[in-house]
Amino acid sequence: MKRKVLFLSVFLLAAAGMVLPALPCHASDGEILIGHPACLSGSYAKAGEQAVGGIQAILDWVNNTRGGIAVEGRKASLVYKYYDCESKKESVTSLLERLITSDKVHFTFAPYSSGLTLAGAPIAEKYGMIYMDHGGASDKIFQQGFEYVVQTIGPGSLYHAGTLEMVKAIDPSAKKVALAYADDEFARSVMKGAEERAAELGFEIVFNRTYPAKVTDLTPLLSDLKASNPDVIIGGGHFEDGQLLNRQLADLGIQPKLLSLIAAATLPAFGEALGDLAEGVMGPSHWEYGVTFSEKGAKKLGKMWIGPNQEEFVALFKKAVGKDMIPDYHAAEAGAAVLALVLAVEKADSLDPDDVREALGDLEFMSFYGGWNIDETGKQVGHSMVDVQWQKGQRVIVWPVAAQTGKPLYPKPDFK
Amino acid sequence: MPLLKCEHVSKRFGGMVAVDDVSFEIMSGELMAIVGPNGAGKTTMFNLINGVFLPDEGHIWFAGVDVTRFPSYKRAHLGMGRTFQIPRPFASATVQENIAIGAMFGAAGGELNVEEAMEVADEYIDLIGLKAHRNKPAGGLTPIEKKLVEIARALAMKPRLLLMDEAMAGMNPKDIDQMVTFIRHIRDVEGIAVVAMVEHIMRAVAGLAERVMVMHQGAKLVDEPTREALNDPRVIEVYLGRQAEEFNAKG
Amino acid sequence: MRGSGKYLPIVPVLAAYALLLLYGLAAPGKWQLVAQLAFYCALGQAFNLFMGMTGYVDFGYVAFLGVGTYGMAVTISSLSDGGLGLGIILIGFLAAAVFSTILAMAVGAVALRLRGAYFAIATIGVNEGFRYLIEGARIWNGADGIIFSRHLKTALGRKMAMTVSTFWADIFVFGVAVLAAVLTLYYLRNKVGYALLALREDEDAAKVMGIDVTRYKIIAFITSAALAGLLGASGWALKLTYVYPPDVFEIHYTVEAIIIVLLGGAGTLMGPIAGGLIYGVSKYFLAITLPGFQLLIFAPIIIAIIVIFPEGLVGILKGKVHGTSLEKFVI
Amino acid sequence: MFFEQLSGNLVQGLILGSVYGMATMGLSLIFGVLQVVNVGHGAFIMVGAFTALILFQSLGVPPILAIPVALLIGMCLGMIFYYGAVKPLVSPSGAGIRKVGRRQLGKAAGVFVAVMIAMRILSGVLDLNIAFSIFIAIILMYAFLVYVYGGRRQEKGPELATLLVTFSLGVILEEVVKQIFTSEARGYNWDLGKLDLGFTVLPFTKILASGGSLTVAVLLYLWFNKTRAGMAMRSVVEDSVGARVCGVNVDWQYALSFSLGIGLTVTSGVLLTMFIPVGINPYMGGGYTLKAFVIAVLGGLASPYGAFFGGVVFGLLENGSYTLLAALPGGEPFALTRFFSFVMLLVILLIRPTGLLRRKG
Amino acid sequence: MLKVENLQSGYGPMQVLWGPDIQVKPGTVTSLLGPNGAGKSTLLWTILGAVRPWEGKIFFEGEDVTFEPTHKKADRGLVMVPEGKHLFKEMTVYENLLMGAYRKGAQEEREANLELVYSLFPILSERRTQRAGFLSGGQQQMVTIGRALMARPRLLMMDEPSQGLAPKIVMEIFETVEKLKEEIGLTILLVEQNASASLEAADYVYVMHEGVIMAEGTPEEIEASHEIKEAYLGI
Repeated sequence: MKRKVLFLSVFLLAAAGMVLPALPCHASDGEILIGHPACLSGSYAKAGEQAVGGIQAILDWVNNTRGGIAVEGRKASLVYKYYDCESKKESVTSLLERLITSDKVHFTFAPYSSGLTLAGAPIAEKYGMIYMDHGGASDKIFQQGFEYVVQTIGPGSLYHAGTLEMVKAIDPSAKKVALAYADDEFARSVMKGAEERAAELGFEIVFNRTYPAKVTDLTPLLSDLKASNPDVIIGGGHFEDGQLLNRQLADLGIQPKLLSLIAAATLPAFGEALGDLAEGVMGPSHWEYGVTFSEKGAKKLGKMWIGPNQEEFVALFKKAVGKDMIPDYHAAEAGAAVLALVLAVEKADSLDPDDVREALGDLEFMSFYGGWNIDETGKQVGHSMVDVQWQKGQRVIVWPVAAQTGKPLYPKPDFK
Repeated sequence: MPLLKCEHVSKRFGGMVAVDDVSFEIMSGELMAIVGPNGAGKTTMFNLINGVFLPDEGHIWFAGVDVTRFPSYKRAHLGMGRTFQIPRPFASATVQENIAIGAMFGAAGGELNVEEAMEVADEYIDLIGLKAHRNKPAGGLTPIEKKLVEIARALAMKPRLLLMDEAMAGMNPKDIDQMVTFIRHIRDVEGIAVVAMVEHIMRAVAGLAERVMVMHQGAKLVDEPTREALNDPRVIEVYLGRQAEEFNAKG
Repeated sequence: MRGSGKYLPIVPVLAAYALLLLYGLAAPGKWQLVAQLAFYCALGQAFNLFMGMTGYVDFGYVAFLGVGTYGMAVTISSLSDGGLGLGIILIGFLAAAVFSTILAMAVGAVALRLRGAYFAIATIGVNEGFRYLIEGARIWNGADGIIFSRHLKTALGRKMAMTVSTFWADIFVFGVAVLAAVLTLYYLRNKVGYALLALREDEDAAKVMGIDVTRYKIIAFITSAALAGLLGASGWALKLTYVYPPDVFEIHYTVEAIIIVLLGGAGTLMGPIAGGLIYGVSKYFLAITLPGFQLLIFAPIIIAIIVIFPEGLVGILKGKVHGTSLEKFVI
Repeated sequence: MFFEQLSGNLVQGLILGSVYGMATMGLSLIFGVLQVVNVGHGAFIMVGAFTALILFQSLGVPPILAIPVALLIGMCLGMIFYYGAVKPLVSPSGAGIRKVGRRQLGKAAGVFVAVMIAMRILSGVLDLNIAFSIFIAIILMYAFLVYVYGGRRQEKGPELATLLVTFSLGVILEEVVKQIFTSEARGYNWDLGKLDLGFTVLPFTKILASGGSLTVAVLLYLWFNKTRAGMAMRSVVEDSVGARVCGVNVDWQYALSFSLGIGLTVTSGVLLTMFIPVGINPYMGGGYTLKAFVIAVLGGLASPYGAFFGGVVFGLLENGSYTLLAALPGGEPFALTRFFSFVMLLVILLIRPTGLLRRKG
Repeated sequence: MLKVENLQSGYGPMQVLWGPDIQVKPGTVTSLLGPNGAGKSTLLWTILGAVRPWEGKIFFEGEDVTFEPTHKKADRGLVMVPEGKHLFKEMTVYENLLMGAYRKGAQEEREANLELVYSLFPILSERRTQRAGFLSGGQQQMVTIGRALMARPRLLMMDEPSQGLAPKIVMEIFETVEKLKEEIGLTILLVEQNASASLEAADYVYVMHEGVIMAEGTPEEIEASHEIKEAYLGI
């Protein structure tokens, strides 16, 4: 009997040890809580990891460099509370509600991707909670009549506008455009935008095909593409298939004058993975390490500036994740969303979601991430993309001309 | 009219002919044994009669119906029951449930609901004398008890024909005698025709069957009344060898 | 077993669901957690109805949730202007049940002839194949999916739409769970249950006993699939108001269903509830306490439980209450 | 044009198919001997891919030389996982069943707490993550239970249990690799030049990968049919009781074939990265698992070289069908090739459940 | 040669053997009789190590081998012809025989043993390239016995070698057993249902019932005791 009691208590202790940190943490006075059902495992783990790091980096800046947020006559600091939704829709709802009700957070962040962002939206709406969408690019989210969803990532339809303009400007003789992209909602909306813009600019779409999202071999599609002999290839969808597309184009000896890949070519690991084969490959990006947005530039444009500059952000990010990892745009847009909240709270001088939402609607500012401005549905319209190109193992911003850190390499050198 | 009639039935597996052009008949209430060594095609023949396999050639009639293409369960509904060489009761179900399943779905089935079937099962439990094990899972019984449960389960189906696959394998002579008496009792009381498959236990064949069909390499060797079959020179030649002489000398 | 006591085991089941529901209603801010738990319980119950009772592992089970989700989504997005009010949800459920039943009949006709690993692999094929058919042939918008939050608001009004997706959808999930439990018990106590028991133990012997195994397998398969369709329609479509093919044909959910059923005890009535609660609660707490590491912790625990307690929680419980007055409540 | 593309795709399909086939042999071997469907198959391919990647990137070892390393790593993993998690469920001599009761669990809990405390202290010194400490503590507690008290063999439904166990093993691998290497997708660039056939281009790395796969398949065939050890394993597949009375250590053969199966799978990960050297990430295996199932069924599920053949057929059909489906108006041909391959799976299961090579019955 | 003392074992919670003691002398045929379910097969499997002994001792040629695993015992020359044949059906007859010589110590004498098996069963020599699954029942039994002989056994345990065979072939099998004893001096432990035939072949007989040895003696002694025959053998 004694033994039983002993073992039982040991079990209870162990269980308690696991549960204790789970007790809700309430905001003490002078703290503003941000809640986030993040994707730290499952299909969006990579983006989730970046987003959490980006938010933590900006939090660090707001609390320690900026000295907190002035609201209702006091200085408040930001506190970040995140759980892991495992990239699963059921977990998003329950974790979001827990953040709102038990942890009593003041603002919420959406998980990554359009789908998961949509999954949490009804809960955020129910509790009238600001829901910062930093990874759901679908335009459709903002056609659903949600009132508290606020986007920081730019809408998908604009991704390739700059790329095509660049080709038109440099090489008017390039006419044939091929589209090869992942068959999912995100890539489709991006490519639809590209298709429309290409038509406006007088390009001819000679190839337009999708491939399943988790593809492992693109050879048949690419031999089909090869036959159409395009000048420009635009494609991709995610990181893995972007790498694959690049690699297999090279394997098959397809030599376009320009190759632009969404969501892959702009990430630091892309060049690492492909080496020489990445040379000259481009990609549109929301933000890039090397983008020259600065306080000075913002003043020139007459826009409000907030936040760390780029080097500071990168340093803070590395500190936050505890690894020598370069932040990518997932981190930047999540960080920028925090900055938007900071400004809106100060502007509204209140933590009431409705006041803050109103302030966000009126807000327009610049940060290391670039411009930020939303329309009345919450959709991001103030942020423009940049085009990045791999040149000698470095990512160079080549378009728009105003943001250039280097000249575009056109036509791109042939794959060896 | 015969209860079961097989006409020129053949079955091949790959290149091997398992059953080769076999024809025979069984009348209602008859006791018949199919004899032959392992690999002679007995089990395949059973499976063909029973509908586990469908024949490549030939026809099978049962109770006046052409059942050649019928699945097993339809043949069971017409009144064909069967036991297996190694007893296969439903291990996690109790003895009572096992037998009730027979009553529920067998020839008389369709009409009985669960409660009625359980009552029917109790009657058969009494018949096989396993009252003490009524609520025990059948998986925990001894092999002989399992065999009894299986027979009771088949009887609860109220069959007109009972196919018994090696009902007496692995039993000692005394148990064999008991089983023979039991089978005869079933036939006499319930009027069920029984086809028993027997490998080499001549004692059982002689005691049980009125008629013997000997199979050899997939084909029918003889189909005769028991005494004649056991003395048939062809049977002695390919199958019984010296033992037959001994047996005939003794019996 | 006879007479009135036959359906007694439903009492603890209903009690468990009622307690869960009450907890959700009473505890502030726990409703979504309760909804998630109810979803797991319902998933387990519906899955168990086929897998637990027949022993066949349908690895592509999630396809039925998927088409159910589509049933509701297609209904709402195409009929939202019809002024049907709440009737639209009813039609949606009907569509979900019909879609999943049709798919189940098609799959059943083909796959149920196979056994063991072959059946499991064939059903994976059905799930994946169906998903690629939707994407490849651009059925129901293909990979673009359907987002119908706006349609739901048009059909029901903003406030009602919100209540539906944050409250009523979960109540429907409870409904599916209870329905699945009632059907399970009904089957267990009637001829269907004995037929399924027989075919699970020994399919050949069952055939010989006069059991039309294909028929009973299809009954269980379709029931289970239709419940999955309803679950998809309520727990996914109504609740989340969007559907993307990769989200709903995600094979991970089948694995979750198997884990839930095995943790609780396959083929039992209460097993999936116990399994669903344990699975859901532990996942929730791990997601909160160790975000990013829960799978690392959870996977070895699952292995340990399966190796050490193969018969599941209710299996153990059944052993413990055997011969006591509680016995008739536990199956 | 159409035929040029078709023939190009068929050649590509043929060499890719041989690598796919190789990547399925391990699955078939494990199923053939243990009747276990390794649902975590893809995770082991991922381990192989990382082996090739790390060796190439940090040590400059060409991937072809990574094969023996991968085989070794795979076989070690296979042994650990077999004795740790699979044996208690499938082993024929798991018959030494000992009961795991409250007392044993209590002791295990004691071990758990003790290890937790130790890890807590160590984690300070070694800078170990708390989650990792819990992970290791659970593993130790489990190992304590299984080894000190022995596992219990499941009488009913070991199939289902092994599905979950192999799935969980895959998850553990994925999560551990994720913790070490993050979920970043990586790649490497090993260039040996290309062979231009006119209608298609084949890099020599691909040809090498395909040749390597064929070599492994042939070696396995010879091993199975010509060596004493191979015959012993084959005898276990055919009749484990018979093998036992011949003096074959059946338990060891189970362990060996599981380990060899995993070894082959990890090796195939290396060969696959020679074919597709990008997108290497902890979760890359999922797609390969599903493909491997289809291929295994094509080849008869229990036969490793049948699987190789199945892979070739699958590669030809998947690549070849694209050209045909692309000729149809509307729809997305690539997604439809997937649909097509799963339809093929169902058809084959229905008409020839024993696979394309084996005889019926 | 083989000595079993107070052996207890079983499957799961079910005890089957309740402490039988038996002894096999070199160069003899020892027969184990008893009704179905008496535990005869379990005894053989326990001796061979496939079923774990719970208690008791097993000595083989003077050494304690109680807890040795099956393959180690096979290496010592303890070989079994299992009930139900358990051939490798997809392998050829020749490959089956080769597998018989798998154990350590049988490898070198493989060719000589093959000669012996072919001389005992000439039909196997004719069918050497045929797959074993396609042979008739009697021929399959010959392969099983041949396979066991390939291991050059010190002690051969035969479990129901006559089961499922035509009476004519049963006679041949028993003749082979006697031949093996007389010509190559093989020690054999024989388990049989067929009481009369095995009484004829045996030098010494044990009668087993419900996991214990009820009687033992020379065949003549057993034959003479009506009680034993009545109670346990049912003759």
